[in-house]
Amino acid sequence: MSQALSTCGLSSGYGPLQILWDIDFVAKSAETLVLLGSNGAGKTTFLKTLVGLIRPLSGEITCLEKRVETWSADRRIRMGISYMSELGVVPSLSIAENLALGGYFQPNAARKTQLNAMYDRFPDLAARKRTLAGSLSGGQRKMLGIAKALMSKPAILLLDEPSAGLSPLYVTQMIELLRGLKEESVTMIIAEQNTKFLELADRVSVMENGRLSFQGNVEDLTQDDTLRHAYFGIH
Amino acid sequence: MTIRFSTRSRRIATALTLSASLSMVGMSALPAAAVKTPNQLVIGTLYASSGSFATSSISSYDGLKFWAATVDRQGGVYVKALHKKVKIVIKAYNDQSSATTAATLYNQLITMDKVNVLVSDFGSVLTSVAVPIAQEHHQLLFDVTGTGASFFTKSNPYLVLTSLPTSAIWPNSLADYLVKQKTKRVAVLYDTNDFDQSQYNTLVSRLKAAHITPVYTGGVPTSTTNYAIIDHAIAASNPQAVVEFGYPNNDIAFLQSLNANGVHFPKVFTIFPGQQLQLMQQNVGVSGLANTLTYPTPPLLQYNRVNFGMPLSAFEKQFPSVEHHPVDFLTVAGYNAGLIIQKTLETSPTLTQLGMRHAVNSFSGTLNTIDGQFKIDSTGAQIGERLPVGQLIKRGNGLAVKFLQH
Amino acid sequence: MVAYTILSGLLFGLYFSLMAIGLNLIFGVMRMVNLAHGDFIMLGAFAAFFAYTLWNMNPLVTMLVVFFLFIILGGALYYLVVPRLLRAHDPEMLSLILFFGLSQIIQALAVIAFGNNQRSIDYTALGSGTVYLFGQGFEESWVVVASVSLLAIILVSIYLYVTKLGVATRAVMSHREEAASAGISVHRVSAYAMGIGLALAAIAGVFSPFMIGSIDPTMGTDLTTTSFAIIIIGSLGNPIGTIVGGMIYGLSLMYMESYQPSWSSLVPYLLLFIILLLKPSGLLGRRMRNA
Amino acid sequence: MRNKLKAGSVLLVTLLLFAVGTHIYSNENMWFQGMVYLALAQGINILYGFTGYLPFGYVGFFGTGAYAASLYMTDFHTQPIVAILGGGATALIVGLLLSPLLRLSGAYFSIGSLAASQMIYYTVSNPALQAVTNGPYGMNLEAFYNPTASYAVMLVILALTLFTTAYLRYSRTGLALRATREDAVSAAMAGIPVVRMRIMAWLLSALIAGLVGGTFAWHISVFYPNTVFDLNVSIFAIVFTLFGGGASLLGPIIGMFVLYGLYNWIGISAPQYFQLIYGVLIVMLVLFLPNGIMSLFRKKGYDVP
Repeated sequence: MSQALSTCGLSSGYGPLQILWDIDFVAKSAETLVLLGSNGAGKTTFLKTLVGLIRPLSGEITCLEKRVETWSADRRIRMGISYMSELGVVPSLSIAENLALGGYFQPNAARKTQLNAMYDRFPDLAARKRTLAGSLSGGQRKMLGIAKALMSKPAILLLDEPSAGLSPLYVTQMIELLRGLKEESVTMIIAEQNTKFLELADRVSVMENGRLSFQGNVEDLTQDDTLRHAYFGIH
Repeated sequence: MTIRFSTRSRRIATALTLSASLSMVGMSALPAAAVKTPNQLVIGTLYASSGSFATSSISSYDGLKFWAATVDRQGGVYVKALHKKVKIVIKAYNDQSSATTAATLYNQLITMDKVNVLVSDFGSVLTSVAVPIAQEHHQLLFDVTGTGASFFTKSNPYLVLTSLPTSAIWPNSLADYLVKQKTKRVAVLYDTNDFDQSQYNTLVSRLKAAHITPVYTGGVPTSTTNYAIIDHAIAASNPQAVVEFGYPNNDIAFLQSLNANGVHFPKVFTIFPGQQLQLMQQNVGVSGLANTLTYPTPPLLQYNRVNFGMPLSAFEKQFPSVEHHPVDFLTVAGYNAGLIIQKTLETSPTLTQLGMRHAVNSFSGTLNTIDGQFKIDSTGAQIGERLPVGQLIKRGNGLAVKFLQH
Repeated sequence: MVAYTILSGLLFGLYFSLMAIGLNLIFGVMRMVNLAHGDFIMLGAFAAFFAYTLWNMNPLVTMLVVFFLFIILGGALYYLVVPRLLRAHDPEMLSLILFFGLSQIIQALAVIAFGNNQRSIDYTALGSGTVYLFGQGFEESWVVVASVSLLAIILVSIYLYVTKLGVATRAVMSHREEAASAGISVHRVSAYAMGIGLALAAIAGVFSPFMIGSIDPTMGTDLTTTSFAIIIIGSLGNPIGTIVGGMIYGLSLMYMESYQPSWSSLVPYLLLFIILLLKPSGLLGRRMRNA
Repeated sequence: MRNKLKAGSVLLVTLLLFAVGTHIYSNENMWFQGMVYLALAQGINILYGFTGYLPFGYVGFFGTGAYAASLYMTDFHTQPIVAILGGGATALIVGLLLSPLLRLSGAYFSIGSLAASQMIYYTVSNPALQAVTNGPYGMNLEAFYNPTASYAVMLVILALTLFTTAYLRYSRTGLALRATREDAVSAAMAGIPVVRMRIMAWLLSALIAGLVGGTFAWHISVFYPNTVFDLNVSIFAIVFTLFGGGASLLGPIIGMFVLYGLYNWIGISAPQYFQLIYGVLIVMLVLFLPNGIMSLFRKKGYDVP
């Protein structure tokens, strides 16, 4: 399996404030990788650095066999990365406009096809095209966020806490939805605190205090005492 | 008691004193503290190159400069106190139409430059701050056009108004004219500033004395630039004559809006076509000004019995080539201020400020310049000039004035 | 008189909306407080003046030229100062000061270049007739300007609500970060917004000699505050709210000028103050108050 | 202790300079206005430097103080010093009435305070109120004119203002204020009464402007509404503070001396370029030194008073 996305010695942060130290990370093509970490561990900063919203302080990012750390976000998105932030949508735009924004770099015809595909996939959204994203419920908003992220037909999808603020029922739905995507062989990097998502994972990485403390299989993780203690509460 | 400073605080203190004295020295270095040799006399004044008074201020400043250039070409002014001719040097600062800045600069002229003669900037606002400062420093202030009535008090001998009567007496002729014409329905619009309001008060009280009650009166802010709505409000009162007291910008905007919105009044009076015809013509156009009533002043008004300085015809010929500025009333006023100063220096046996003030008293009433008779009352206010009423008449491509009431 | 007041209030309301809409666009997109807004209006006014006096150019033509010139100028200005400003601790506050400095520079250069004199354009340049609306006669130029203003506002709405770039612009207004996450180049969108914002100010300037009166290099300061009053009455950051602000401002100003002229200068500030205190986000806006 | 000594020496040197200044350079008015701007800049400093609220309409308090003090003198024949205290008190009351403005944030507050000052201006200068304020026709205090006494009073007010800033710079109150500026929520969590502190800073700065305005009116003695409500007064004070750097005692002092010095220097020698140079200076400052000159020293580790 080839590498979809990898970093080497990546350090990043906001201005003078360094958040990430020396990250070596690999996500292979078509694999689903869950990035576990508590609040403030640096997951969001890591995803933002990958997609190009934050310039790294040092280190390399390789994406689909190209060195991209100096590229702007839109160039990376055009080439096939897509990112769903924790908020996921632009609140004061309608559903239709949010989706249009997701497919911003697609040619008009392709965007239309993709839009219809999304409405087919999410009939709830199709029924309320003109509704403002800000007035949707948390679960619907996440659906829209994923639909928006898929509008650019990404090869790699970065998801920042898809379960945040969702009720357990919606979390299950979300996992099912992502499982569907997994079957379509989209490479996914899911940053999460909720260990339920591990059932999707081909591999798992753990981030603590701005460093990767673990990378490997789910089984290895559950055998690691300290990590098991931290994430599963099992003694 | 001794205070011991730490090294650092001492350093800071030194830096502070240094920067302070540097900035202040910077100020003093520049004006070079008016070199006063017996061979020249320094006249200090202010002008405004920007802001709301700039247009008028530059005109009157150019008039004063023209006077200085003229006398200097003839070897200077004869100063009686020195028994010889002395060249005139003008020391001028830019107050940018700010009264606060002007206060500092008047102070600079008096205390640092120690000018021999102090001349104020144009208009009441920029003159107002000079009056107390001049009085405090016992410096005679030659006020060119600051006609605010409150400046002139018996207790202050350090003030002389060189042109224009105080604004409160300007509308006398206008009131006479309206009464004589039996104009029963008069509308009066004025801007709420000293200059215009005092005229409004005079006009209305004179009209009322003749049993004419204005059918419309209104005060608008001096910053008003759009008179369309007000025109309609005035039109609703159906007046025979409309009087608008404003500053030049107000008169321009008022006349423009009359032309533009098709409201027509039988008679319209505004102040500034008579003082700054060129400016008005540029902005309102000849046809827009035709038939307007105004107070004609030089150069529209020619005084014949000139016994001091240039008559109008010579001034009109020479001024534009020296100052590259068209002749308007304020250039005449600036020139006239120079003439009054010249006469003062020629008359006064001493160069003390009060001595000069006495000299002014001595020739008050005898001097006839391009700007008419120079006569002041005991407070220093001008009473010699009286503004007539005239009407602008289209003649060829330009405008001429027809005198209606003296 | 009442009908005349209301109708002229509406005509001026449209013009005032045009005057302020650019300021709101810029604030909405990049949270920059453009205190030099009025000075760009002044530049537009002088462009109209010189184009008319030198080449007898119709102000409507000048408007088109000025529009494109200022889009370029605005874009350039954006890249020159804004990205740097955005990196600072408190960009919104600093922008207020920066644009104040810019306003001083523009005024100073304008005084040096154009002189201090008040100028005005022959009022017939936009039509000399009288137009009758509901039995009331209005200057033709007012009606022309109001119509052009309306057209310009409609075009701005189409831009914002129909075009792709417009959707991106609104995304940036609504949520910068989220727009960037979708790969929108925030800088590019903002540079356009700055360009269009200044261009709208400048075309409002082209018409100012017909609506506001004579022009001079320092006229901008008052126009900036007036524009602020209008967009805050409408709602800051919502360009379409500007229309509501413009109308309310136009009507109240004309009402005061007709019936209480000496208090008319107080109108914009009073409206601004009341709205700020009662509903800081403007009549149409949401959330803007400090905790 | 060293802090107090440093602040004390800065205070002393500044006041001494103004006390003897007229003997060095006899344009007394220049020194007087230097004091006016310095006191106003410190007033802005108290509000902006310590709380982050930038009052564009600060001149409203200055004008209020000027008018109130003048009216006490002319209408009630009060002693000038009492009238000036009255002017300060009136500005304080106006500040209290306007305190709801503090609910606004950032630019909204600045513009709101600007609107408030313009409202006061257009009300005071309205011809309809001629009987009360003499409308647009200004005030005349010639009967009270006394440049020497007003200079001395101004010096005292300046001393009090500088002392207050120095106190805020080193006291716990000042620290609390600065904390609210950096992060109001955390400050509130730490038990600081955020709203009350802000209102206190606001009122203090209003009081200072009112006292300064009253003294200015007495000193200049003849003025029109647009002289004491001139927006440039706010602008100058703000720029002086920003240039030096807020939340310090020395910042506005340096700002005033350098910039007001420059103002007079350019104003006298090359006035046509004055506005241009000032504008360029402001733009450069914001872009390259947004925290003022003092931040340069702070970066190097000096503790600037």
